[in-house]
Amino acid sequence: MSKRYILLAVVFIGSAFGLVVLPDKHDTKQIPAEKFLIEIYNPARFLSTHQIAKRLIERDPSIFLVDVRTPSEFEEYSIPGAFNIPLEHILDEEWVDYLSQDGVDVVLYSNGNIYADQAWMLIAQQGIKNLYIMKGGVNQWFSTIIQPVEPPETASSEAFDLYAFEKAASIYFGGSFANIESATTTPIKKTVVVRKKKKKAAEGGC
Amino acid sequence: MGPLTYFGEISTEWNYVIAIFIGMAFGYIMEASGFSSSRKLIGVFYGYDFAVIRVFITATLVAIIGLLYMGYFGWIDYSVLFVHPTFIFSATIGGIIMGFGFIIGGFCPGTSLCALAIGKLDGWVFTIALFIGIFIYSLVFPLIKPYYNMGDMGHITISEYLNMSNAWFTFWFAIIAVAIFYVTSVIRKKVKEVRY
Amino acid sequence: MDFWKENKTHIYWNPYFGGFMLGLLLIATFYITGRGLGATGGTKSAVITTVDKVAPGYAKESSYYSKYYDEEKNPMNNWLVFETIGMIAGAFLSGALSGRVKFRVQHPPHISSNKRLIYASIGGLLFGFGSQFARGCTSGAALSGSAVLSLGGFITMAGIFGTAYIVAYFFRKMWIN
Amino acid sequence: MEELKRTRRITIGVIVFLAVIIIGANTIKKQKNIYKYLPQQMIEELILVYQVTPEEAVDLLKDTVSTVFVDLRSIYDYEKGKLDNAINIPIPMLLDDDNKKLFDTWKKDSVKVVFYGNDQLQANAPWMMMYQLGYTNTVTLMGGKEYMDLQMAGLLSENSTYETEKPAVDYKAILAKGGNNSKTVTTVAPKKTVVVRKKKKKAAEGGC
Repeated sequence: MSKRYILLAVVFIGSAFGLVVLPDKHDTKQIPAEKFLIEIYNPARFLSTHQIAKRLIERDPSIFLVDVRTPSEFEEYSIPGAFNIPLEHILDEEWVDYLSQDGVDVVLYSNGNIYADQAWMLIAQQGIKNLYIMKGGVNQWFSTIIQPVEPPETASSEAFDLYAFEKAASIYFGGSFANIESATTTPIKKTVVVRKKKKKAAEGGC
Repeated sequence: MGPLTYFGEISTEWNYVIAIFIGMAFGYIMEASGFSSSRKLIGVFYGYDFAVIRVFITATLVAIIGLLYMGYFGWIDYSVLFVHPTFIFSATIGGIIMGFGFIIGGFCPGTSLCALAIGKLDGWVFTIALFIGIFIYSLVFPLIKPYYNMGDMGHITISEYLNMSNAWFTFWFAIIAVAIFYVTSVIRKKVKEVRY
Repeated sequence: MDFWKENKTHIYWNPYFGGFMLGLLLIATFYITGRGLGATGGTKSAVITTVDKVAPGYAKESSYYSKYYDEEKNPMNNWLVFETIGMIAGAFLSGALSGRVKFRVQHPPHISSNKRLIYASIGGLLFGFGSQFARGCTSGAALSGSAVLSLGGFITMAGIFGTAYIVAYFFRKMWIN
Repeated sequence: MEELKRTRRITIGVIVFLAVIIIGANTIKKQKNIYKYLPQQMIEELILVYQVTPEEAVDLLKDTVSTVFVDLRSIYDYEKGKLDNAINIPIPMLLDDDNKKLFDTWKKDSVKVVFYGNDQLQANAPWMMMYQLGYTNTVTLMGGKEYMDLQMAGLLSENSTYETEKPAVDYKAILAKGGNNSKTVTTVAPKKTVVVRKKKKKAAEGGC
């Protein structure tokens, strides 16, 4: 038998065995921790309630709000146009397409900051871009947009400009400045989630 | 990172050019290995020429090992590679029908095209019959459709099915392959040589 | 050197080398396209096109064709057609370089060429049918499938070779004395 | 029917194949920080206790042996005012070699590490990352430094809360009450949620 056949056999078995002894490799899709730390530190991952309110009023189609609270909380109150994905289901396969959309800013919010931030962490470390947190959450939303507080008279003119915007926004979103009827009849759009069946790969092609 | 077309690094037009080149390489390798000769191909079943099984298993082994290494090195996204779907029933029955076709016809579709290319008339006939076979299949398809979709197991890999890691499966496969190579060389020496 | 030239027509690559090259080609194909090689796919496209030409509208109605007819623009079908064309060209190139191109019927000495052609046509029919049923032939299902460890690929491979080995004895008259 | 008996090609092929594998092995970058918890596992970990309340923190601050407070704010903020015995590690420096050594020793000695920032939010993401990297002895401080200051100074008002995830107000009541002085009638049209499904680049379909 040729020596070369033996070499071939040895190489096959050796390289196959090499695969066995290779150390486990970690998921490369995750952003390396050193790089991710910089993203965490970047305040650009937060959007203020004012920015969001403005874009909602302008009917900006490139914003997609995701409510990570429980469905019951979502039923009770949600920001118009929001879509409910509870935190514990945020990684479910069916939402992948919702959370990573081309050219759409996905904004996560909860009552406060923490749950939204945790949801952000879980998704963003997989390399998904255009993902934001609504800073302050629904609580902040209420205290700025729905029930804005008038700034003290000593406040700067910017503060008053902001207040003017808040008042207008409050009317739009049916807050304390809105008419009673309109507020009570405000239809808050609840997005009905149709669970899409996972598309099966097309039949083989021969 | 591959696969290149999946990540859109190759345009459709180039894809076709590449298709031609890949096809050419495929045809060249098969022809040069002697796959255009039905007598050589069929020798594997009568023990006088084991070229088919050697080429086939070597190619499979090289591809498995190579792809796993490439996946490990991050040159290719192993998870998006197309895994042929498994339909137990149709795969088995289809395999059996093809086994009969192989032993009677002396070719398989790829090799018949090689034979056709170098002017072997049996290759031509086989290929034309192949066309007719596909056509007949389309006629009876409504009748056998339920069987066609029987035993759907999805895009499952054999290592998942056997519940072992890809690496271990490859290792055992490599050992089995080398054993087959050795056994075939022993048989080859014992069987009366056939000239063709 | 003369000896070399004279006998070149019957000299093939070492099978291990051939297998090695085929393996590398498979890797390259997977690297570029994410899927394996194929031989029947292009043939099927040709069948569909022919059927459509001969009997327009039939392909649309037939429950089998309609599946592919809608996807007639599906690049994959085209891809396989191009690949098949390349295969024929490549095989011709190799044959031409070693002087193997010749119109003839290769058959065992004790079998007439007509018989061989009949057998070839039966085999082709079976293969055409079987490859459609199994969703792939030796190259598409067995070779490319097993390259990514597909269970179906291994089953098809075992099916083809196992059956052929089991029934080889009954068909021995066709191939050996 | 003859096969090429010269087998040198095989040797060359095999050597090239091996060379590629070896080169490939060398191209692998060694990951310095490896996530011990992938997102899917982390989501389950979140149910566990990962935060301490300011009341608990007061007790923990006294225990300097088995608890360490890590101030994640900038050096400037830290200099201005810190919790007793807190160590300053600004967020961008968390993964520096020296600091990682610190975390490693704390983990080995099972010292409880309490991350805090100005508020809980500031500490949350860094905490989550450190937890995922395997430092499971870490927690965050609810309310953060701001709440602690108020608590220590006894300036907590009725509205102060560290549980930011609780609804601050009864939304329904507010909305039902509606406006009080508005004259304009507006109708809020529901924004249509259209989910643009990103086209999944599907791996090419197999033929044969």
